[in-house]
Amino acid sequence: MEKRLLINKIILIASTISALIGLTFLFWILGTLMVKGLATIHWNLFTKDLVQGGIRNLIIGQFIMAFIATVIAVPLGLMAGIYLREYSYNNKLAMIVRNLSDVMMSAPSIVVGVFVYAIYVDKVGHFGGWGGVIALTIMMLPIIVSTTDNMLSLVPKELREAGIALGGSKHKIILQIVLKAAKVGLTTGVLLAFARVVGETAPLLFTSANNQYLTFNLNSQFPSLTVSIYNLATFPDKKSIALAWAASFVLTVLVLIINLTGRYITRNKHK
Amino acid sequence: MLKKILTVTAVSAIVATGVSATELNGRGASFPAPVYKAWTSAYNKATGVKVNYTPTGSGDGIKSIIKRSVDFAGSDKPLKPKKLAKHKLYMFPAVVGSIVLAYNIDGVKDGELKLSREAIAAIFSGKAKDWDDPVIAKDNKDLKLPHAPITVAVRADKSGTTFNFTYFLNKIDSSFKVSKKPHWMAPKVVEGKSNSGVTANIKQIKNSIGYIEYSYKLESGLPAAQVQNRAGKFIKPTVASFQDAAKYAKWSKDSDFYAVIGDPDGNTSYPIVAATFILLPAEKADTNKEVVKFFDWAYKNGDKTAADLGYVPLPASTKDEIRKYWKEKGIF
Amino acid sequence: MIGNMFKRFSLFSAISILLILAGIFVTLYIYASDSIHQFGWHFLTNSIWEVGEDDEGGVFGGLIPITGSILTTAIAMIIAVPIAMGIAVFLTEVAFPWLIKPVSIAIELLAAIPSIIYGMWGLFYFAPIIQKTFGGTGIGLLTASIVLAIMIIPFMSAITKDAMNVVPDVLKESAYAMGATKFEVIKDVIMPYSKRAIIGSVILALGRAIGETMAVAFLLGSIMRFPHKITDPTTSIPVLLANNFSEAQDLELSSMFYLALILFALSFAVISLAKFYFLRKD
Amino acid sequence: MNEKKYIMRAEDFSFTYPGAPAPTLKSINLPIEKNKITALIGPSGCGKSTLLRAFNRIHDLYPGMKYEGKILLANKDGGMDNILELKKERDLVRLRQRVGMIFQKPTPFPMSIYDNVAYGLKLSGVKSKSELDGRVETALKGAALWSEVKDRLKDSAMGMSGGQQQRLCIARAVALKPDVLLFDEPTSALDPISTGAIEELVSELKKEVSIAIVTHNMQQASRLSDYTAFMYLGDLIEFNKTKKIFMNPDEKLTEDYITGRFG
Repeated sequence: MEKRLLINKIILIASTISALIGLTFLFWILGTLMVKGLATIHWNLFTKDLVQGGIRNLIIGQFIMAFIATVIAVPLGLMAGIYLREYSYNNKLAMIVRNLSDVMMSAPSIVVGVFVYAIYVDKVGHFGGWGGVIALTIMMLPIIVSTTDNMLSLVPKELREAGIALGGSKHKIILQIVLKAAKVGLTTGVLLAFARVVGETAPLLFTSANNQYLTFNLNSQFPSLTVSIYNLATFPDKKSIALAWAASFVLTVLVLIINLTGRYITRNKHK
Repeated sequence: MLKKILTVTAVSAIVATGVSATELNGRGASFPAPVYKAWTSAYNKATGVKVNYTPTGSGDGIKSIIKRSVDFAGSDKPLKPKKLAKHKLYMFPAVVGSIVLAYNIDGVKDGELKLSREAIAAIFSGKAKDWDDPVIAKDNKDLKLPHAPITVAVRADKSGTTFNFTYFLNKIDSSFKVSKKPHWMAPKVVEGKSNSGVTANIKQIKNSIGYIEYSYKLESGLPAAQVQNRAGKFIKPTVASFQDAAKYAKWSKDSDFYAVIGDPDGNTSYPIVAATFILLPAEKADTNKEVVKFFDWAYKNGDKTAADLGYVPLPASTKDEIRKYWKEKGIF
Repeated sequence: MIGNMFKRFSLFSAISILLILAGIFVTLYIYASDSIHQFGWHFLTNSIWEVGEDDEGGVFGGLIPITGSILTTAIAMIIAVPIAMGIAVFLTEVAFPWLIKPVSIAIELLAAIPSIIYGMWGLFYFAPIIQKTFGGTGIGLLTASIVLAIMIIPFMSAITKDAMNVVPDVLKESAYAMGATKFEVIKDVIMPYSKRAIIGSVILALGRAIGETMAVAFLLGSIMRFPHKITDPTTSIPVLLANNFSEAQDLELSSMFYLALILFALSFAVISLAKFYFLRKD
Repeated sequence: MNEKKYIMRAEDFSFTYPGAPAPTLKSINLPIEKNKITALIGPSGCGKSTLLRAFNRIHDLYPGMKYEGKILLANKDGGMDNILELKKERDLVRLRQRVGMIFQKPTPFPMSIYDNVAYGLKLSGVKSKSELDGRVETALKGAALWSEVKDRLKDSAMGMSGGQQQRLCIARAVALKPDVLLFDEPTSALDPISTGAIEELVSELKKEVSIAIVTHNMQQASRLSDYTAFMYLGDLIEFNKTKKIFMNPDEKLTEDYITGRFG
């Protein structure tokens, strides 16, 4: 009896310690970023480009690539998810797509980078923003498919049946009723997917490479925060490292804000 | 929803294609990265032209230019005229730099450590394992060198800096192979990516030594050793001693400036100096003209910047020779 | 008419997933084929990675990065599994209700931090600590594995927690009603009940860990050598690709693609095992 | 009143769920007689399950519950202890070994039939294999399950039918030789035949243990129990011999409920 209770206590304490370890690292990393980031952050960083020691072009570049990737991946992923839930009646193809999409979601991002290098950089002959966009699209697509699939499965069957009973055609019911019913979940899913790809580095390393200047030309090398952090962090001078910290701080803050916004939207719905 | 997406797509497509100014992309050697960074920044201010140089290493630069994925490449390793012809490339030097042996030993300040040619060979071949090895201690009687294993910081990537450094090592001991990525025989080796990676490693690791470009030493404030030159003198790495060494370079446009300065003569020459080169794709006359314009501007306006960063500007005669070379190729 | 087009477009979108996946395999294989023809399976057992004279040809074997990948992943898993399980237990069974939400959000935020940030932090803050505590240079297997572990812990604990939450309350209550302690309920009821899902989540996290790049790119040392001590630097497939892919040419580049193919196949196999066998959606 | 007649007794017992504005149970007084079956009836939400769950403090798994008053449990010396005063985990574990519980749905653990029954015994410290074997057999026989499962004791309990699973859960609880068994609507998830078997089993069991049972099924209460308590909206409206409650209740409310006028 005493031994049982002792073991019980030890295990419960150990689990609490595990949680503390997790939290310690979170606050350690965030704390470091805060200290380093706030020490280096300055208004000029947001008005100057990398070539003049700022990060304006990096933020813009990162978001443009992630944004265009979203614009491509969302309709495609949404439609794929619609196929899985609404049209496939869970046939074999749907099961294969569903499972492989899940597998793709966990595929190593560096491999996606290597793949896009082969199909884009090697073919067109130079690094370019489109390469980054393609890579991020590939990263994002399975997340959107999975979100759509899950969210549509939560929409009650009766809603669709009621629509059909009123004489609506199937695609109209999907667009006007089912998607609307799943709107909040889908929005959250898109935001979380965006938050995930906007922080990616590996798919950009040898696709969009980097650019010291502000550019909107996706055919040229494209600036990004993440690749710049990767380059700057190993520079010898304090200025470059400070810039890397500033970029890390901004990136993390933006990613966490988007992430929390997504969570906030769902939470409010469930209330 | 669909409407929104369409609008957004249209807007982003316009944004993506609408703006486009002259932009030149370069990649390669990290050795001259600090001076290129300064030059591109100043050139951009002066002309609005965007020159984008990504320091990734000479190996990456050579590959990128062969594949034509950039407008120009930087390489610390000169390519032989035969290879240039094979890949249809032009080549010319941009600036001269030097390689220093930077270290991290408690209590040993900048320039205090003296390394003989013999000692350098012993450290990088692994024959000298500890800092108090007689071959090192012999020339450093007034220093207290620790009895601690030497960690050698080298490059993880193929590098022109490594090429130039092994070129020097080969001059003092022919068992060293000249290579952009040799097999280091020392017992404790730590590899870092590009000059900055090696610099960061030396900074972090006690009792380490490594070869880095002088400007990286200046920026990082790491101490660097006096190195024994061909004439047997211990020379501190300074811009003056580099300039003395650079005088011994022999460049000619007829061999696409192929030359390695290597271990130069002269009593006051610092022995590990090297030029860094620019590679251009022969068939792209239009962009080449833009690249050449940039370097012409840099030759005219960038000498002081280069010297401040610890590089040696090219002698005026060499610059004229390069301009002749450009004219011959029809890109100037 | 429109309905039909809509349906076709949705089918096309679904198939595009398969096309992309097949495209990745085929492309990697085509680009790797030079190396595959030259080295075949021997590539997996050969530890030499050397470029030939004048950058042409050479001998390439993937044993060192493959070993490095396996070692970093294994060590990371050894560290991460107990902690992730602990966190999941804490969040499902131990914590006060008012603590559960903030703690789970915090842990999930840890998962949202981009991996390059882990790399930055690891390089400047964690590596020096490891160097002081364990010796070595601070850059090596141990540092990389610990940071990798921190990266996968939130992911693993989140799925484990979900799996544990599925256990019906009444089942737990009936164990308590027999006089079981919390630990006994966890060990005898919760764990066996959600065993498959927990194993699945562990394997899924393993699949993630094998492919994780940026968190370890700075920290593993990126050096083509077998580690002899746990603090020694080495390299892994993702780290080698991140640091050296862009400079490789010809046969070396093809060998890099070979490694990417191996990494992709490996993670594909691991993730499929987790998804199809342990976490099957019925 | 003869104290020794009772195994448990709630005295002025009130109970409040965390965050609830008012108590769910208000000043309940209810005795559980030894070797008798006490049924708790009342419409949904009246608090009968809440009361039952207080008897072995299973509520304590979730924090923030508020108990007031007393719940007494007979001890070996013939006195009664207030179980609401127990604080240590050790004492709660002991309490639950003495006051077992059977739930609405069968809750076989994800292990073999044998291990299910032996589980509580092992927890309580029984180590000897032969003793375990003996007590598992006795418990399964007691639950009228032995003949059905004796050849597949090592099979997973998840493969049994619902009725069998519920009898297994009873066997599992009985194996510990508890003083009191609490049944929380034990047959509501079962078919009529299984229900009959369980009811038979429960009436057999009262020879050995005292029983409290929550049920929605009026006939079940009248068939099985010796005493019946009718609860409504957190109050104990009426408690008496089952016959009295069903034939001639004192309260109008009880009569209305039993005759099906609401509920």
